[in-house]
Amino acid sequence: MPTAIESTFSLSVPSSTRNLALIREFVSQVGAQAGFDDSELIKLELAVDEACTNVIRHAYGHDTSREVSIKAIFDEEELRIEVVDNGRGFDPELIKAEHVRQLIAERKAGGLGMQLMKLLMDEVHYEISPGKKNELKMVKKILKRN
Amino acid sequence: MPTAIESTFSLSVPSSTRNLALIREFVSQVGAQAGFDDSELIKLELAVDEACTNVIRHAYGHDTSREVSIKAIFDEEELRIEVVDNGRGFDPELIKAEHVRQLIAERKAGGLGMQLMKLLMDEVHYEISPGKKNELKMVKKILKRN
Amino acid sequence: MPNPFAIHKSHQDDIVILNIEGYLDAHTAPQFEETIQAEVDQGKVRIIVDCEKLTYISSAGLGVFMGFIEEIREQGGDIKISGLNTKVKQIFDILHFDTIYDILSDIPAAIHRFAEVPIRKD
Amino acid sequence: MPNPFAIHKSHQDDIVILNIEGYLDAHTAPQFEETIQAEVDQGKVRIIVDCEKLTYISSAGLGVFMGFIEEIREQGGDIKISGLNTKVKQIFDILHFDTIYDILSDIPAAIHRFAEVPIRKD
Ligand SMILES: Nc1ncnc2c1ncn2[C@@H]1O[C@H](COP(=O)(O)OP(=O)(O)O)[C@@H](O)[C@H]1O
Ligand SMILES: Nc1ncnc2c1ncn2[C@@H]1O[C@H](COP(=O)(O)OP(=O)(O)O)[C@@H](O)[C@H]1O
Repeated sequence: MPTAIESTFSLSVPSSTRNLALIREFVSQVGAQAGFDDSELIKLELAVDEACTNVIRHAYGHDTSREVSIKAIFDEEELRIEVVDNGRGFDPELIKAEHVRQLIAERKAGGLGMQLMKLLMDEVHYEISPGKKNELKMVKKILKRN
Repeated sequence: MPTAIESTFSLSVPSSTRNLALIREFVSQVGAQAGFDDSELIKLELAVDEACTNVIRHAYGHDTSREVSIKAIFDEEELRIEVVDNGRGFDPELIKAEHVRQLIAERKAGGLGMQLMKLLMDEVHYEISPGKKNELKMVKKILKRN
Repeated sequence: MPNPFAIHKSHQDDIVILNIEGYLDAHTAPQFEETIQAEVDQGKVRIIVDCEKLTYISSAGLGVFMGFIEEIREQGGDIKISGLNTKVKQIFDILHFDTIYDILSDIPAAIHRFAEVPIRKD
Repeated sequence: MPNPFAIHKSHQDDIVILNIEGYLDAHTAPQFEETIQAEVDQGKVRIIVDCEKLTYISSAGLGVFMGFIEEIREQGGDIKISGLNTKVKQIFDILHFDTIYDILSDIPAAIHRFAEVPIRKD
């Protein structure tokens, strides 16, 4: 007997930054159905944008013939987002978060994506099998307002 | 040697009319990338909305545990849309288009969906295998402006 | 999510003006249908549907116009449609709704049409 | 598709004002980067980025602010940020950008800040 009804949404698009707007719209509409308010929705959009931007840039190196897939599943308690690629993979343990001030001193214009995901979501978890299936799972709890 | 590069997008959502807005946004953004202008985009949105509304209402009888899938593929010449369900199916040959005036006289508030799809798209084609896979393929040519 | 569809009601003498806003599809059409039903139930059958803020309509929305028009005209009323933007008007035009419904540029024109042609016969 | 991102440029004395509009993500950030680069190349290093019409920013957009700030400050200039709406300001706040950049409510306040604090040191 299922106790919670899950709603599942999925989107696949060519690996190009021009599709980030569609990805954010997808996340925003699913997030709104899940019960998040406007200020939470922009955070969800941002976390998923960062995840997909990394796939487009790093996993696939801007090869637009590849595909980015996003799955979003929610029930009453939480929204889970899964971003899947079959690109080159990496070891997330090796990426150390540097403070913005330090990045600026090193004249870096990047290095915030994974930090943001962790700040914005309640759980962020990678499962990497380079060239096969690299999966990023993120969870955001739905806070009941009453 | 491929002569034309295809871009493929797919979206799956629970079978509920509340997801029609997301479906239209998906079609609109893909259609814009394919090169359609605003007045063509609303027609594309409408054709796909009608197709998905029929799946939600007729194929699945508003059972929101089912899934509606839309695939959109474009190259330089055309945009193809495929709407897939595994619901009860029907024989599209048996559906005869009635004029709005006649529908009104019969006090019907429906019967325009399939007519609209045919008016809005260049090709509309059903492949029905009830309970297994019912597929609606629609094509819209991309007119070159120069 | 901002409310995707809203209806604002006002009056001009015995004419009911319904300003509809947002999109009218299979999800939002039932709300529109209930609103018109409530008016008809009260015998209010002179109705202007102002679509200035309507961004989209599908056959489910058009169906609401179709389902009531015979009954309303039999009762001596009519539905006049006003304010359609170019994009949405295209959809009405594809199905030749203008041969069945009075479609006017704005609310004053629709009120004026009610004075001239209380019930469209065709 | 309406242009998702646009930049309008104006001047106030030796200050360049860039009004950015739409969303600033990995797709549109390169356009913003080129615009700032062009100003810096001409020695214009007193820059206000007005974000009143900015609807969204990701780390790719924030990166443009980060990549130029050291060089601009070394040359005696600064980037002041104005007009952030509440939603977008949240994103700057999460990363504590306000500890590094002067963030003002509107363009006049940003101009005023340039007079008071030509270069923010922290
Ligand atoms: N999906 C991915 N595939 C491969 N490498 C990745 C992926 N995501 C992140 N990385 C690696 O982790 C680094 C840090 O990522 P991030 O914190 O998002 O900052 P940025 O993308 O700006 O460098 C990237 O530079 C890249 O080397
Ligand atoms: N995907 C579908 N699955 C099952 N039956 C369908 C499907 N699409 C259309 N039909 C049948 O065709 C009829 C006509 O559809 P349509 O022209 O869209 O008008 P309406 O949906 O308003 O009845 C429907 O009433 C239904 O019986």
